[in-house]
Amino acid sequence: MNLRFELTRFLNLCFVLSSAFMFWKGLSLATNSHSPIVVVLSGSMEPAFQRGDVLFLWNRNQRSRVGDVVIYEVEGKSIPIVHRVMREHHSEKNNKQLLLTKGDNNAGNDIPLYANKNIYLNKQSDIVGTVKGYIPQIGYITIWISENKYAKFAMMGLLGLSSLMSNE
Amino acid sequence: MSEILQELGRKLVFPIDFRSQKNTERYQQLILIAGAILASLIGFFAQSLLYLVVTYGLAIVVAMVVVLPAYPAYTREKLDWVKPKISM
Amino acid sequence: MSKPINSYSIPELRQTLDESLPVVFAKLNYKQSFGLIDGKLSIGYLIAVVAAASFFLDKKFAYKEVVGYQTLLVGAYTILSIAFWYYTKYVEKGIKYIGIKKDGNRLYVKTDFEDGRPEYQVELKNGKGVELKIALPVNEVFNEAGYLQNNLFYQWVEKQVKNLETKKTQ
Amino acid sequence: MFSLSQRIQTLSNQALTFACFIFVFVIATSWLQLIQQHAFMTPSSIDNIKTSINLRTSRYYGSMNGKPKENSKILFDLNTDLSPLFNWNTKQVFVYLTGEYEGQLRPQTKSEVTYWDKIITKGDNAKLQLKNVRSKYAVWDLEEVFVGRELTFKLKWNIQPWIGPLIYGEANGNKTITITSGKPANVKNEKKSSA
Repeated sequence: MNLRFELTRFLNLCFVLSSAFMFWKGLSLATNSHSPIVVVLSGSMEPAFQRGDVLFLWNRNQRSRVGDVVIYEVEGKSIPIVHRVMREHHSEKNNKQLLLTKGDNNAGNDIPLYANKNIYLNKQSDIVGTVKGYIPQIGYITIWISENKYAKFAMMGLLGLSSLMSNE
Repeated sequence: MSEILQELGRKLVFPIDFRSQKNTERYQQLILIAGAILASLIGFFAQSLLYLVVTYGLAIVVAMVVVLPAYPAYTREKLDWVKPKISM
Repeated sequence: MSKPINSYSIPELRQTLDESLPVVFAKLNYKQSFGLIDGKLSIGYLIAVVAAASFFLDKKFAYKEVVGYQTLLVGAYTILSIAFWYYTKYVEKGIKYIGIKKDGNRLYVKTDFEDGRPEYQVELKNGKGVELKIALPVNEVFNEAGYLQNNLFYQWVEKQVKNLETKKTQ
Repeated sequence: MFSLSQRIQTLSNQALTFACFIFVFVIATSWLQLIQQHAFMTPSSIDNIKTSINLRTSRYYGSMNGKPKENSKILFDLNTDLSPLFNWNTKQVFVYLTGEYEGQLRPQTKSEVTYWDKIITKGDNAKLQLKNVRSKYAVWDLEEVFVGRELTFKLKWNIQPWIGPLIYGEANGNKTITITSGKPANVKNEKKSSA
């Protein structure tokens, strides 16, 4: 009898944690991108995007267009890069598309950033998503948390406490 | 340690009476809706997102002042609770 | 009931009262039927298991390796969540306790609080469809420090159950 | 609402909910303003395009394995007024001049390349009257040879909003031109013929 109350309380805690995660997972499947919402970490796209801005991605498009702002990942580097497509070459026969990107705020193109001495990105394998929507600055919280270890602990503690204390 | 925390937690509750719980929620809703509409109109006609954000921010501050503190007026209605009895 | 609650918090009042219902009705010789709660818990934990599996796959494998499984899991999660919502809304319908007497008579107890009113709204219903709606002001069973006075609550419930019985005979 | 922490929680939840409604209002009205100002039908003219070719051997200019690559640059005139793209939700407009062309050895390969771009952050600066401007980028193709390709130049834009979706569009008026090796004499000839 008491066991059932404990189980109900624990279930509520599970729901709090799982609903957020499953929402994220569902969004990532819908957009076909492994991280459908990203926070801008560098200033290379200023003044369009500043550090802390939140971007919404979409990755179901077959091809990128010139002018699209894309997020790509370079082999061996952990941080994805947000830059604009300045050239595209695609074949009408297959799905292959080569892209050259550049940060609006950078003087030169991205060739020095690409892996394995490549001079192009491959749309199919390198692109995480195309930026479709934008919210300014609210992602700064996550930057602050990830770069400040005390903030990290405080945040975890706060989350834990509030989920334990809420009775609804 | 946990007892001190619990004691601290009890001090920080700032409860308000039942009627005020309902009322403050209503005030909060009214202030925020009015603030949101006003902010949208001011922002649109001034064509300025800054004005919009400032107006809505002010509405939130007003809502905080009205709703958050446990003013004496919000704690006036005390219920007559049963007298404690020694229970096993 | 060792822990005091905030006597001005409706969620805490609700939880304390709901959780003491089985104790009170056990004293009145009712045996609790766990069917509804168990149904709800099993759907709930199925949801939790699905979410945990998805989380585990996400941590262990790269996104592209497990897209298929993740789609299945997210689909299952969505369907189960809808089932859970349907269950609480149309099957459980706010019933907090089901008791069976030795003679096989059933008793359903629904409880609720209205916004901003310190009254425990109780709806009793027996197997023959006789209903009784009553409200219990919480200050009659809680003391200022936030302890539930079990004996007072028991007396009140006992009286209401008797009323229900007499209503039936009318 | 009984405790301070709960009041803070409901207040911030509700403030956020109404903020979302405000965002929708901002996005919708700014979109309507774009349509009302005919932003998607902005006229533009790209004239007087002169092309030139350089051979480069650096990886950063498209050269692979030390083989020289033809890099193309242009000079051009541009006239357009992009002020209809500016409203209260426009943070910046990114204008870019692109050339579209087909492959020579592999005609099924389509390409689009940027020659020039500009960031405009104020509506007052949105009227562009450029004369004899040099392209910002040296452009190479996948193939070795660029000379002789037929390029269609288009002026495109992207609105970066303060909040909401990124909006893309294209100005009316494009120009098709064939890339020449761009010796000075050639340029002179073109000038004569166009005069």
